Amino acid sequence: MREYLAYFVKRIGLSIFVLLGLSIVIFTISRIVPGDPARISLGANATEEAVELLREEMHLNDPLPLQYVYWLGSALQGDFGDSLVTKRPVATDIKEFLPASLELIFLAALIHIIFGMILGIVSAKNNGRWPDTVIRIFSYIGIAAPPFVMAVLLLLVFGYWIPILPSIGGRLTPGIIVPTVTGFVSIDSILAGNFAALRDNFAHLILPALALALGNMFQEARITRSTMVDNSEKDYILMMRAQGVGSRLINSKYLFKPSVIPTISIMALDFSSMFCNAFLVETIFTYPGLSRYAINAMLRNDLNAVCAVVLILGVVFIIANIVVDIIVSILDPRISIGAGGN
Amino acid sequence: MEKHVENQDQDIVLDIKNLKKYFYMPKGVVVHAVEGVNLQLKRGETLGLVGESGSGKSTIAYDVIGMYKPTSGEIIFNGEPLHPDIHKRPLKQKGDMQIVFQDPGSSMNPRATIETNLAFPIKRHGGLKDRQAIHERALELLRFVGLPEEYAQKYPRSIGGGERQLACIARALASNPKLIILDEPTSALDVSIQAKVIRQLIDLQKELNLSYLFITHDLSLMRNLATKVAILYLGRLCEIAETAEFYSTPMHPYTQMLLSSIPVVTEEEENLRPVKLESRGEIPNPANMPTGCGFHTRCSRCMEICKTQHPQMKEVSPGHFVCCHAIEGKPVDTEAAVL
Amino acid sequence: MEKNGSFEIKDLKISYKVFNGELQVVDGMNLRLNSGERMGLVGEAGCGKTTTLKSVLGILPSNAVISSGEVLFNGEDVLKFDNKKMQEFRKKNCAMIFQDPSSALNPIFKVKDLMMNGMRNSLAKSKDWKKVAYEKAVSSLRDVMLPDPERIMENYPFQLSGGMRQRVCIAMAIATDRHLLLADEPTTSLDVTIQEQILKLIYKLSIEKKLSVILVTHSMGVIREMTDRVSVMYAGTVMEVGDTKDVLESPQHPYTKALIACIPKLTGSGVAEGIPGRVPDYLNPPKGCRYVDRCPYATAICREEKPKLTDCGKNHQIACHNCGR
Amino acid sequence: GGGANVPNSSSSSTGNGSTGGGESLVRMAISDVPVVDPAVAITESALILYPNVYDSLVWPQADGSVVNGMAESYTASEDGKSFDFVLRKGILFHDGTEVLAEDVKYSMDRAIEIGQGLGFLFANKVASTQVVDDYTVRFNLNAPSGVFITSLVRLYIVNKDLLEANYQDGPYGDKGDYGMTYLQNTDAGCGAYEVELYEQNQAITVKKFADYWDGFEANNPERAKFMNVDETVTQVTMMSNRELEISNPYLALETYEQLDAIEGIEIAGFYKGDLMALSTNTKRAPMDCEHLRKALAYCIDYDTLINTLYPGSYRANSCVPTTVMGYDDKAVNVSFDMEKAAAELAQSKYADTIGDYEIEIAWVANCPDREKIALMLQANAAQLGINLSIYEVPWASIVDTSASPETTYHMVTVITAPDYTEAGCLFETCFSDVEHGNPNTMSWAGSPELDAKIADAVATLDSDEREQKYIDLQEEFMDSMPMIPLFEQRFQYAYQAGYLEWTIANQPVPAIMGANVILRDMLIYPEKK
Amino acid sequence: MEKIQKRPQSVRSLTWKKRWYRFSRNYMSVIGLVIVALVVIMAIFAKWITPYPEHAGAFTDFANANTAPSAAHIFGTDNSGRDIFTRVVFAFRNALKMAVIVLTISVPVGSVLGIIAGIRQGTWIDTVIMRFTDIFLSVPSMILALAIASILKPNMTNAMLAITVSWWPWYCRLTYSTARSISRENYVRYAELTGGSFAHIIFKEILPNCVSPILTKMTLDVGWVIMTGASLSYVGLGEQAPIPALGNMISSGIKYLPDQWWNTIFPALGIIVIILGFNLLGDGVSDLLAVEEE
Ligand SMILES: Nc1ncnc2c1ncn2[C@@H]1O[C@H](COP(=O)(O)OP(=O)(O)OP(=O)(O)O)[C@@H](O)[C@H]1O
Ligand SMILES: Nc1ncnc2c1ncn2[C@@H]1O[C@H](COP(=O)(O)OP(=O)(O)OP(=O)(O)O)[C@@H](O)[C@H]1O
Ligand SMILES: [Mg+2]
Ligand SMILES: [Mg+2]
Repeated sequence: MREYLAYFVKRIGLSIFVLLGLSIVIFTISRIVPGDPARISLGANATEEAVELLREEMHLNDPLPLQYVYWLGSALQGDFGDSLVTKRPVATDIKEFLPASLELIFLAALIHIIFGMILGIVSAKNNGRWPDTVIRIFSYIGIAAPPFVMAVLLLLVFGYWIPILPSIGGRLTPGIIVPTVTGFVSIDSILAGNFAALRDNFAHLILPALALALGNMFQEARITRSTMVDNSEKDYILMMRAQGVGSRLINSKYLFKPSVIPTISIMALDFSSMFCNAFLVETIFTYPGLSRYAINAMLRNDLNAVCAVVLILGVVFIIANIVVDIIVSILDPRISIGAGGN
Repeated sequence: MEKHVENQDQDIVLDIKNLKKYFYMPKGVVVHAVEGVNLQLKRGETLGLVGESGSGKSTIAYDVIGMYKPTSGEIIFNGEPLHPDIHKRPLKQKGDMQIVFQDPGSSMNPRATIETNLAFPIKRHGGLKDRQAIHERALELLRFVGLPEEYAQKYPRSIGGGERQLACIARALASNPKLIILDEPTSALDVSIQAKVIRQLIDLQKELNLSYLFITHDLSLMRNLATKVAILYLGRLCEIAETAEFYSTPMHPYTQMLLSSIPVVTEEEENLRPVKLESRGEIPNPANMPTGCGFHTRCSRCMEICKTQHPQMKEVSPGHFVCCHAIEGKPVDTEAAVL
Repeated sequence: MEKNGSFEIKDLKISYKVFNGELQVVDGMNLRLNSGERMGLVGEAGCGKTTTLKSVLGILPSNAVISSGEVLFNGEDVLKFDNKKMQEFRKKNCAMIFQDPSSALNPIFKVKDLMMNGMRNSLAKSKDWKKVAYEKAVSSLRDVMLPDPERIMENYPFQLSGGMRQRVCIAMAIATDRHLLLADEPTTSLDVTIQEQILKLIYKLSIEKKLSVILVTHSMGVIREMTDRVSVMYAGTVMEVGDTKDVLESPQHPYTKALIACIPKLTGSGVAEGIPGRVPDYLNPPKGCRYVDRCPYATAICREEKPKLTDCGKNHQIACHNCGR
Repeated sequence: GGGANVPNSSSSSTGNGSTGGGESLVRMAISDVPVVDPAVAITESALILYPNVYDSLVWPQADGSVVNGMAESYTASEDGKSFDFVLRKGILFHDGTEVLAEDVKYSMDRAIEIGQGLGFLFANKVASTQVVDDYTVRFNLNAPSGVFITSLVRLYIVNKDLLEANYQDGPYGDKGDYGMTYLQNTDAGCGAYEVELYEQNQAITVKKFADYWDGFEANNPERAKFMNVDETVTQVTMMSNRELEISNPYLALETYEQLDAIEGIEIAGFYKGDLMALSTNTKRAPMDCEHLRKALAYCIDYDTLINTLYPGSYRANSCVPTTVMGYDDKAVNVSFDMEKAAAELAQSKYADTIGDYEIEIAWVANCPDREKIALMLQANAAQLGINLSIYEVPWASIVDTSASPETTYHMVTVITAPDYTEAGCLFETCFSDVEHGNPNTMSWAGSPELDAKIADAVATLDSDEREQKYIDLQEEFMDSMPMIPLFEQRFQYAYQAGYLEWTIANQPVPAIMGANVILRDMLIYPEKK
Repeated sequence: MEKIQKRPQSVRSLTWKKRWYRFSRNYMSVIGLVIVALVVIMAIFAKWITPYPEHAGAFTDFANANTAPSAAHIFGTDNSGRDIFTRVVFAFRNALKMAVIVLTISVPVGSVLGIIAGIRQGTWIDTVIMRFTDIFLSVPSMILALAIASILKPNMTNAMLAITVSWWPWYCRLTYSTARSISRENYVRYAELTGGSFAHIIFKEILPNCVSPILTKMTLDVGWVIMTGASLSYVGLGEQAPIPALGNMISSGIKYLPDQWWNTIFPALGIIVIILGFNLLGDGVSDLLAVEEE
């Protein structure tokens, strides 16, 4: 336990350093571009006085390093300034949109992990036979189709041709209202005992989640398959078999566990790639998540929001990485978490 | 004494003086890999360094060659002290001293042909620039170690382990070295191939007047190869003697234990082995050294003093040194010893 | 099942399918072993020792093909066993010690888990099998002279030294009683002192429990100390087989002779030349005797025809056309 | 903060609104969800929302005039510098308090002081606002203005007491944030609808305000939901699933055809004074050459534009929409003629060097048809050796770049719409000499002389005289082509005609933004769904 | 001179023959190679093999807009009457151009930095390089690319710049770990002990051993760069009209779904095919470059 604590402290220390670096990079980029953030923020018709007022407030008349210090200072207090797009504090926006994105991405991750693993196992067990071939062909295509293309195709199929899913856009069908507690509609609707809402929420999530998950899912199936095939001829499996251990026990435990470690250790990367892809997928499905918010912010030069979102995503990924590392270290005793970077 | 040393200087290629090497691990653990070792190697001779796994054999070799910086102690090579930092050693010194590693798999660049692998020391130390000359020198070296010339264009992985080891020896010869450190060069090979490699080494030594620091754990092999044998246990020397003396009258309990454990093929050999000593336990962890004599935990002749005090090196007969409380002899000053 | 524990390999041929053809690795392997006997199997690296042993337990890699031959245990052909019988055979009759201890233990499970589940099937189905298994595991760890077995049970393989890992493997193989032990170079990675301890242990078991052992090794010395009989294998065939003493003292086959000459002796009699050449290319092995390219006595017939194992003394056979010359 | 989006009053409405079935709800796609503060936001979607949740003293009419709204009557002083308005009695804010002259004054002061949003319409004009009595308010202007009354259609009255009770920290001294935080997600108006649920960036739902002073018709929708739905695909899907009643007006022509083909969906077209034009940056080389601008104007195939790309729209020959008072049909006189274009180019000072320049033309993202205009111009201009590069730019970035002549794109496809229905409004917003640009001033054609003339025209009280001055002005400065007017656009909305009656569909509407999406003009028959 | 020139040549070609044999045994890699070869050839000769090369530039023909696939326009025409097949082929060309430029900049930069840090592991050089890399790796590359591209002016050059900035750290990390493990190999130690210079160790000992993972990743990355580029251009941050790019073709085509499906489907298939090709080839490349085993 103490090792874990020490590891946390070390990792968090490093992460803070990395985040500081990231904040400098992103802040600098955002402030050296031409354009007056105050004017951008207030829009075309605002009077000059109003703009000047805001400029003072944003410290735009100070030198850049000082601006950074001010910005960082308030960012640390959770104040990233106001968003141009929504006219609200960016922090409020993030608090609202991040759960939506996370909800979507968690569902996508669930699909990707579970079905990826199942497909991989099925494929490995049928190594060389037709289910394997079918899964592999699908994998090749699935991996090659970018999620936004996948999104368009899913929309075409389930939006027009076989319109079985209720609607696109939003997290719930208009009219269904669930009191906000956690910000995760699914959890909130469970808390409220409103299972109709849960179902509805799921119906809204499933297509974008699929669009996000499919590529990664096939990727995972491929990795799981190949590690399982490789590992099944390792001495340690042969040894088990030679001892007369039942093949079900071997497959489900001694072969499975070492084979999923590679998959799990790239999970943080998968998670981050899903966040990336969510940028377009949320836009296509008009899903009100952080990624869509971010892309709007980016397209509209909403610099406060861009900086904040990039930083927040940085934090999210650092957490994701730490979590994945811990899971891997629990699964794989060879990786001693105390040893840190070495 | 002083004079004596100077006289010998011409002849002594390598002189290791009170060498210590500690590894500082996380959480304050200190591994005493080498703990005050004195060794001397004369020109044209082979010093056999024997010990169990983890006893510090490779560490001594790496200290000499410059891969590790010794914690303390001095290494004199050809009469000049070696700088602990490899980057500060003169190029000539690097060429005069070569190493052959245990693992034939990783000692040559797998992406380059044998010739390309040989080309580097040829260029660097042979001073050759012309491609034709380098090519010819590479072929010459291969012939030298008894490999066919076609091997120059092969990749290391496509030839056998023994041949690869011979190629490594050829590479080591490229800089016309005085000393070759051989870190278990044959322990990964079959006996038949080992025989080939060892034969080649012996022939080369005669031809080129090379000195070998030969590391191994195979005492039978050592018998046929070394001029002098040193036994290492937990980073300390237990016994050093000329080969014949060493095998005819092994003194240290550990040496006896090792010799008695060797499986042998013929009856003659069996008769040469000391009386069967029950081998017990295994080598302790150098990070957690036992007090006193390192061997007392396994020694059948362990006395009280062994548990508290490390014995001093003693000369039992000329050139035969033993480090054991149970053995009588002339104590030797470890700081200035000539072993 | 009749329990005389006899074991025989007859004319076994195994090849590996690789991208550019078939490696005909084991080529007409023959081996006979009586109950309680210790048989040595020596040979250079890559001559098919491991392949032979793996075929007995049915754990060959997927690209291996057994093209002909029989493996008879108690008169039954193991190669024809169905899954269930094979499982039974593995559980009850045959154990194997793998060559490389660092890869034979699943790296992410504790020794405890590996040992107990390894035994699980061979133990009678009882409710407290866990307890029984644990106890058995601890005692067999103690048997292989590992200090503090309870602690080792809680360790992961990577936390043990090579020697300890090898002994864990051995402990797993001997934890439950079986009739046949296939020991594939059980001591190569060990120091001489430890090697001695382990070999003694196997010897003791073989005597006490009437365990038949096939001991694969490179080392003639080990053969001499451990075994009753020895088979000298070269490139997938047995070249010479006989009582250990006989073979070592008066080897008949040119290969055995050369091999023994290569062994450095404690007497200091110098180092031999080594056997010229290499193990043949298994893709296109020589048609006749596989040793032909390295044999100083090779004649025309050696190239043409495979020699058969023929008697050349009491309990002593060699496969050579020049037998007796 | 506005994290939780459950208004206190929603408990009564959630019960009956949980199924989509027979609800009296109008859902409309808009490009983003505005804040509900008329002194802050000025996006198109905001301008759709405001007339529904707020009310104004006067209401715009399709013919360009205004009629009394909240005002019972008004009088102007002789010099045209002071206006007295008498409020109707008994008008209630959504919180049930009565609208008084105080509130009108407060609304005007607030708009000016905040200076964002619609405040600019009044900022330099209104000198002071006086409360004469509870129901009478007086506006004093800096200069006489003939257009002031018309501009009051954009003064949305907010609830003074309510906002004062909700001040938070902010830069406006003792007024704190002036209630801006409060108005982010709720309203303080007295319009026919009140904000019920505000879902950040996603949707805003309004519901009928039962006590609205002007009352409702029987089938006016109970609720309306303005949803942030951009993507065409999504809109089409939702329309065909009857999850959306009204589309946004920026779909591609093909999409309207496709929607029209769906049973029950029809297209409503409006001319609301939206003039599609190419602004030309007259301060940036090489567009600073008048001949080049004219050459480009000759490169445009107007017939194709009107007939093929924007059917239903008509040709505009001026910088003023045809439906606005003061439009001059002869201000611009060009047609598609590559020869004339070549001739103009030959006169340009850049005639020889034009190939070295890259002329940027930006079109507003999410309006796919506008790309075609750019493509057409690009293809034709290429024949003259003029290199046009096309950028798809989000509106916000256009706003951003339009701050200075250096950063403004050479050409931008813009729609200019008046904030009130007179040419003078456009002159003021597009050509008055400002330091800081905005999307209306991307031509950078303003000058002090022009300013003076505009001011003079606008101050003219007599409307006929004013109109003549507008016409003269147009002819004078459109001669140098500071913008290339293309056509007046027919705005098209697909709507669920099967169960939604949009009473003003395809009828003339006031030529200001948002005037066509008035919920009280809609009748919904949920049972027909 | 001549003599030695020739001999290594023949050995090399033999090795390559063997490798090619290994590669061609995997028919998936061969399919990948065929796809990639076709795409590259189409891209290079786009001007000659497309029926309407002028449609890839400033061109409109509104009378022919949105016609379904036919003999004259096998993929149909888009909203401005341009031949979609032509535009897809030119989009391939632009996508490949982008991938090549991005990779030729980011691969050497990232690889060399990674190798230097890997060799000097544990020193301040390692710390500086790898922490700097960590900063870039702390945010997913596409988000970084989007953020940078959105701040800059939207065009191809800036999109490439943005992708490059977010791409090199991956190569840095790749070669770092390879270099770290290789620098413990005996042959590198030998070179060091025998007086090999820093440059010798980087370029002669370590780099050749990183080439295989780098090339494999590069081949795969061509696909991913193209995808990232397409994503950027989908949101309007890449190539600008009228220049065809796969992303902007899809994003403008999506507005015409489902009736004018050809506007979207063909560019979408284009992306899938091109990424598929490079993925398949990438698998083969690692086979092709695997070290010779006995
Ligand atoms: N770089 C290192 N860091 C930490 N400890 C080390 C290092 N190198 C060696 N040691 C430790 O020093 C001791 C001696 O190691 P060394 O490699 O010299 O033994 P050896 O006699 O060569 O053994 P072997 O026969 O297994 O090669 C061992 O306990 C080893 O764990
Ligand atoms: N799965 C496989 N595919 C292809 N060839 C194989 C495979 N396994 C082993 N071989 C080859 O078969 C030959 C015999 O291998 P085997 O492991 O049986 O030899 P061995 O006698 O046990 O050697 P060692 O002493 O090195 O353990 C070797 O040449 C080896 O390369
Ligand atoms: Mg060593
Ligand atoms: Mg083997």
